[in-house]
Amino acid sequence: MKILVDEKDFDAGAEIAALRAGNPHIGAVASFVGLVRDTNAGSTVASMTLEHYPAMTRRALEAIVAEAGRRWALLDVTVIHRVGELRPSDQIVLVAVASGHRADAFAACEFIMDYLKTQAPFWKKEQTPAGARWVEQRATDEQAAARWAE
Amino acid sequence: MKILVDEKDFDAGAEIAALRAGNPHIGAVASFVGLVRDTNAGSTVASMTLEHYPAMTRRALEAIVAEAGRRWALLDVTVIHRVGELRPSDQIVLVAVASGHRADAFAACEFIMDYLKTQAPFWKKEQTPAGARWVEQRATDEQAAARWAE
Amino acid sequence: MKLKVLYFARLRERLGVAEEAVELPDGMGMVAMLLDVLRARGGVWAEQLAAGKNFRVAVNQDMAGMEAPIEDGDEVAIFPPVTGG
Amino acid sequence: MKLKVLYFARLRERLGVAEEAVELPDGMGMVAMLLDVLRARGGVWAEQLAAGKNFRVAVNQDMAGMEAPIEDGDEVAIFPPVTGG
Repeated sequence: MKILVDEKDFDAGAEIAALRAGNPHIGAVASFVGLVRDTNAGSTVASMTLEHYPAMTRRALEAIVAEAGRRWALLDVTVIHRVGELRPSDQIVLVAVASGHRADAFAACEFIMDYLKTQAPFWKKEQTPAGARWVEQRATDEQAAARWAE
Repeated sequence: MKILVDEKDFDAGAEIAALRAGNPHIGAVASFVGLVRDTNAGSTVASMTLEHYPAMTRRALEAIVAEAGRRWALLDVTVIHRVGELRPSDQIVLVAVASGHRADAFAACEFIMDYLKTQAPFWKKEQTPAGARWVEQRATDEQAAARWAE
Repeated sequence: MKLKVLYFARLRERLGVAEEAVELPDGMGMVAMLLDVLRARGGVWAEQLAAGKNFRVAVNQDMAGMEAPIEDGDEVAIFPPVTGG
Repeated sequence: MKLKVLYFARLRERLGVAEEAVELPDGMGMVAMLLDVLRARGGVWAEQLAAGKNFRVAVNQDMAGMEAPIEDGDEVAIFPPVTGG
């Protein structure tokens, strides 16, 4: 398991390659990359600052990955989340999940993203032509996480 | 859209990077890499040969991607499938889907894999200690595809 | 009418042929009828293409059912359930 | 008892403080009671932490509900719904 919170950009391809290297039981790697879009909620976005709660962030991500590991048969997981100032097309987050079979890999990858969106202490502030604004959590994010309730 | 059927290996990271390059509306890239496992159905697998139906393969993949594009809001899709002889840990398939939002990207990526598994004309023959054998389609693959019936 | 018939994977090996030209009487315009003609060869053909066997058919590179129409010059492929990905 | 209280994102900006030490009478052992003390400051505190407002609380870096226990020395964070990913 690799969990990293960093201002620096990441190489998604290298991370996926590292995740699957050396374990010939891996048959499936599902991954997700979240990117800064140039528009949000009807405004153009010039840049975005990601704030987090450093003492909690890693702990929250570890708990989410551990819960995914209880629910599905996983072989390895990488989660990288950036903080600081980002611009459109910049990478924000990578979640990559290795498993024997694709159903487990897909489900766990989407689960981790949905929980990260509602449980991990990150906040986005966007710079728009009308000034800076904090991004509001979307109702669909709460609903997406609620789908996984046991 | 990029669809490729090839004996050569692919660079998943470079493909994902190319997919998302140059379109700042992309907020989400979901991807899947399928790999040769060193065991299947209780036997070790030394190598595997992927046969296909060349005149149909590309057409079938294009139809699956087009159907995904009708169902979800997608910005770009890459599908690469290898043929020929592969060994454990080799990459077999890449499906990468770019969208504005993650729900569309995840759903379309999993849909394309599920349909590919039941609709695209590829067949695997494994070399095991007991000799060569054709891989049988798993009932779970038919069930996975049936989930998406409209 | 004349059809190009292709076989793949396990079926190609069992039947011992990858591709052949099959001549059907005019008017036989359905996949099911081509299969009847092939089964009538007996032996491995009757066995591998028996109605209960799990195989798939494509007409002109599109998956097709037993009732799909076939015409002179069509390419019909017969193969086991696919196992790519 | 003494708590370390942290504020993040929009709440940090509105309240004008990122971190403070809050002294509570002994025996006040629930998140809800800390919030009552903060609201009693009035003004922006009463407004931003009103019961109907959408905020989250973590105790010692774990998400916590209003009834979660708090003890001397705990780190309590109050923040808007998260928006990472």
